[in-house]
Amino acid sequence: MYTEKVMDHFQHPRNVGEIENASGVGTVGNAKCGDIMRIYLDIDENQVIRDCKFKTFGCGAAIATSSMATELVKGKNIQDALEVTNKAVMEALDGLPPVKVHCSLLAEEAIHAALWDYAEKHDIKIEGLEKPKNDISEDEEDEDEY
Amino acid sequence: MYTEKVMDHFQHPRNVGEIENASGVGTVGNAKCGDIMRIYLDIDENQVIRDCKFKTFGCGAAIATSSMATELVKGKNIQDALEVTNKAVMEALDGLPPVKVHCSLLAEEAIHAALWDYAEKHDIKIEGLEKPKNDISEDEEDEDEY
Amino acid sequence: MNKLIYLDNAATTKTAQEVVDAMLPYYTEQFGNPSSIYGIGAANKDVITKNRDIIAGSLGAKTNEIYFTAGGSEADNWALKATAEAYEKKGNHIITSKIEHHAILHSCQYLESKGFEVTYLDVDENGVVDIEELKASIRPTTILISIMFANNEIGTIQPIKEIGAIAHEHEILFHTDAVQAFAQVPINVDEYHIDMLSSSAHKLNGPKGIGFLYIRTGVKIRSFVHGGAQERKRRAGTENVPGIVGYGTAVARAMRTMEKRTAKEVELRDYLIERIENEIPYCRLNGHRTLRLPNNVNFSFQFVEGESMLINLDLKGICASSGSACTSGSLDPSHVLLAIGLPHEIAHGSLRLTLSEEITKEDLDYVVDQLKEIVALIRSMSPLYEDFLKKNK
Amino acid sequence: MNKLIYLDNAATTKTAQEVVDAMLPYYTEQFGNPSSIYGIGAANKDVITKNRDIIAGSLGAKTNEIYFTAGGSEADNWALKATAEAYEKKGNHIITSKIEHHAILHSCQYLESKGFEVTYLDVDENGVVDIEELKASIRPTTILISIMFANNEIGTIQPIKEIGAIAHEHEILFHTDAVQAFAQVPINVDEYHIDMLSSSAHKLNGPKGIGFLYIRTGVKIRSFVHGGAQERKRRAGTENVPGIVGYGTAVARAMRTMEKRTAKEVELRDYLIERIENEIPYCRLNGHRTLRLPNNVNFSFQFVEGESMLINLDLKGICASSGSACTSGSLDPSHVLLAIGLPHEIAHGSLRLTLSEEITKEDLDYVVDQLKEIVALIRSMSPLYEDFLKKNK
Ligand SMILES: Cc1ncc(COP(=O)(O)O)c(C=O)c1O
Ligand SMILES: Cc1ncc(COP(=O)(O)O)c(C=O)c1O
Repeated sequence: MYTEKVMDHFQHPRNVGEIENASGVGTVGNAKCGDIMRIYLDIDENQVIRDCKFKTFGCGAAIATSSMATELVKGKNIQDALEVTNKAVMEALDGLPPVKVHCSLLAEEAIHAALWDYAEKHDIKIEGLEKPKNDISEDEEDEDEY
Repeated sequence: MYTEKVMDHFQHPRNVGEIENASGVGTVGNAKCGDIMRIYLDIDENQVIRDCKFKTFGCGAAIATSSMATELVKGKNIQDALEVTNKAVMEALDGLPPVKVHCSLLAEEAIHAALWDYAEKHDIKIEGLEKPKNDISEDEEDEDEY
Repeated sequence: MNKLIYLDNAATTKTAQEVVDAMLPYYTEQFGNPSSIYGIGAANKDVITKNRDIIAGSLGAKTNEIYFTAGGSEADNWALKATAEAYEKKGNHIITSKIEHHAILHSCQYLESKGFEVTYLDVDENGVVDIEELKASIRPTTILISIMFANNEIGTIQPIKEIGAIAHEHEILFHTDAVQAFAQVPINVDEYHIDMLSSSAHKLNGPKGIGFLYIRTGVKIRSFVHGGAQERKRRAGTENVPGIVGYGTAVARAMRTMEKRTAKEVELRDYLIERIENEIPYCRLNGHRTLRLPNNVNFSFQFVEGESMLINLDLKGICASSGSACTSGSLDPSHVLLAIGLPHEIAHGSLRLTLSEEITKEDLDYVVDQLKEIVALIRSMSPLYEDFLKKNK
Repeated sequence: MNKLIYLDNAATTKTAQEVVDAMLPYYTEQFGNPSSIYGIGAANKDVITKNRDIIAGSLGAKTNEIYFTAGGSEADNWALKATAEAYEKKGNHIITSKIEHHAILHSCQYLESKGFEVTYLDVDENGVVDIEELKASIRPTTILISIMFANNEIGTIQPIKEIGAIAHEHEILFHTDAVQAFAQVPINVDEYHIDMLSSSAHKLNGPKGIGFLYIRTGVKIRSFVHGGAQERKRRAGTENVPGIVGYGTAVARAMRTMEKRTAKEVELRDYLIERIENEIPYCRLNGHRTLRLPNNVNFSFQFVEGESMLINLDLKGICASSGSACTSGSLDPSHVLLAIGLPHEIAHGSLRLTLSEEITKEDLDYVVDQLKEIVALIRSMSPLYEDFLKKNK
């Protein structure tokens, strides 16, 4: 059901771990729905993401999207990192099954949450960043069962 | 679905045909239900059935029961012939499928009808013989479908 | 008798070897549940889609408009009962015909017991539904028209395109029981304005126990079998993977061979009809002479009862049926033959011979020769024939 | 990875070679319609009876009390919906449990939408229905009690004998979904006062797409699929002869091997449970420790999500499931695990391993070794585990 790229990032997740004294940390999702993502950012004085780590409780897609999202934002400045949308993550993974699209939304949201945390801690405002919801609702496509 | 005996009487029916100037003829059943039996009796002066023939429009069981019934009554006196019940015919055929039991009733009835005809023509009364219905209702066992 | 001439392909068909071969791996090797996550399970999801796709393609439908069922009967029940339920706010009237299969008729009777109203259209002496009568029976409350594509007993093909157009024009759902017609005649659900269509695999050299209901996107039909999320949550139950593979394989095969196969069958069919009409007196061809399934021949023989004809044919190695196999538990003559106006006693003497690609002209010659003798033999024992001869002396 | 360790026998089983061999002749040789009159058709009627007989015998039932369906889901739907309809004059109340299969639960929801009232009994932390609660929920209008024999996820076996006795005493019909229990534990319909029982062949090394509903003589349940006169006019559709033969063969086989097979499975099951409990921290056995299907093991692992565990196991050649295969389309954790009181996040981390006669101790040793590593790996990536460790430092 998963693409090769997803399986690669699931089996060999990039950037797993924690960053001590991270510039920003964001945790989104909830255990009730079975997905929690936490992203750590290490941002240098030029607002460039020097390092990025994640911890994720969730399905294969949740782990793969976390891994890919960290890869995509690493090395970017915070403004460019904001452009890493869930669509970008999905495309980089060659797609996700419809029921798993919410995982990519979660990954986008986790980065935003970490950036928000960074902004709050450093008392700056990041253009275009809104306060993240910490609960991502799951827009499951549902058929008309009886 | 049929026993060997039934198949034997179906493939090699005994006593098929007509008897010219028969002592008694009986026709029962109706084409609507798909079964008509006609029995010809040749009865001698001692009230013994000298010969017996049949013609039947009907299923395998109808033909086999006609054949067997004629065999059973041939040579009997009319009183004994009355004792040839549908059960006797069925037993002699080693049984019939439940949906075909009505054929054996038809055979019994056909003999009774021929005897009745004989009695009427000769203006005698046969002990225990009632005027036959000429339509045998079919008591199909029916499940509660709808 | 060693040779067997199987002429009851409308009752069921031999499963093609190619079909069985395709099914086998799914019993003992790739046997996993398609809802599973691991390889031998999840791979079956794609296998199902591939076969669904083959079937959809053969009808001009979309892949996800094909829903697998346990057979034609379930598909018919589903189409009628679940549509009735889903659209009962719109109306309670259904139109069908008098010559439908019992899966339709008995479902209609069930719906009548629930307060629905059903119009059973008459057919003419050839078994064709009257389009004008259909139009006249449409009411504001009509929610469904269900007319079979081709009849299982007499082979008559209905004017489905016109019926579809009428239904479409009146915005009434149109279901067709195509159990006999699918893969015998070309069908396109869009061209014919078909909203739902039933089929059963064992009628086209596929396995028994699997069928499908085509449901056009947008039709708000409910589930009939509730439970797991299979078939896009519309039909619960662990998927019959070998059955689905067999079905897809059978459809691909039937579509591939359709043109050649049916052309040959039509030729043989007409040859058989001609010989019987020429050589056996007091017979009547049932069903339409040309608007007819390529493989269907149905005759009534006066003064002859069907079952004894069938047993005699069986003794000669010929498999045939009298009316529909499904109704042979009953003593009544077929409702289809009565609907085309046959008297009871003639309806009782009907014989259905349904060909397959394996049948040859030589087979049919043998059948006609045997049939002539058998009909003569049965007539010689028939009191009806005796009366007829005496009257006409 | 070449070796495959299949531990998802509750989802479906491999069809036994013996079963496939028994089915094969009925596809291409004795393929006739059982309703036909000629040899290759009519003989199948006896074949069906023979297999019906085998199944009836295994339950202490009469031959004609077994009605074939397309599977467990159809049997469940039939039992509930048709009983509700047939007995609605008597009452409109049904009692079931919160841990039934969706085929039961969704049928109940459907019936609720039609005006029936349904009581869903709670279960205790081991998944056992409370007999006192059952008694207390009986009303004068209660027409049916439907409680599954054994649960498909956690393997808990219900006190069916007591439930049957209570139903019997109150003259309420008793249906049990025995899809998981049949041929795993001895069942006698008279001893247990069972009026209806559902089963599905593919759970016991039979083919997919065939099941049965046992209906005690006298129960006035209507048809669910209307049409032809098959199954004593109670379930229409050309009989799935190969499926029925496969089913009968599978049941004969399962009954023959039951005692030895389940004794071995219980031993292996308990070995597996013990090793997991001893070697993997923060886990919980789901389901009753002894009132449990011989082949079922179900654990929740804290801080672990089920799907990633399954994929990792699959990568090691181990087929397992997390909750029920049928519900894996959903993101919600299993209703069964919630009903036994697990919090959502723990329910998400559940793993079901269901054994078969082919599984060896060596297989399970391999599984535990892999599982230990996988759980450790997933935990090392889990923010929940991180928080837990920090809190407990
Ligand atoms: C307890 C239970 N009931 C019913 C079913 C449905 O059976 P089937 O999928 O064969 O229709 C299953 C299995 O899926 C089950 O485990
Ligand atoms: C026209 C028609 N509809 C429905 C059916 C029912 O199909 P099945 O017996 O496969 O359920 C049949 C055949 O029996 C049929 O000929």
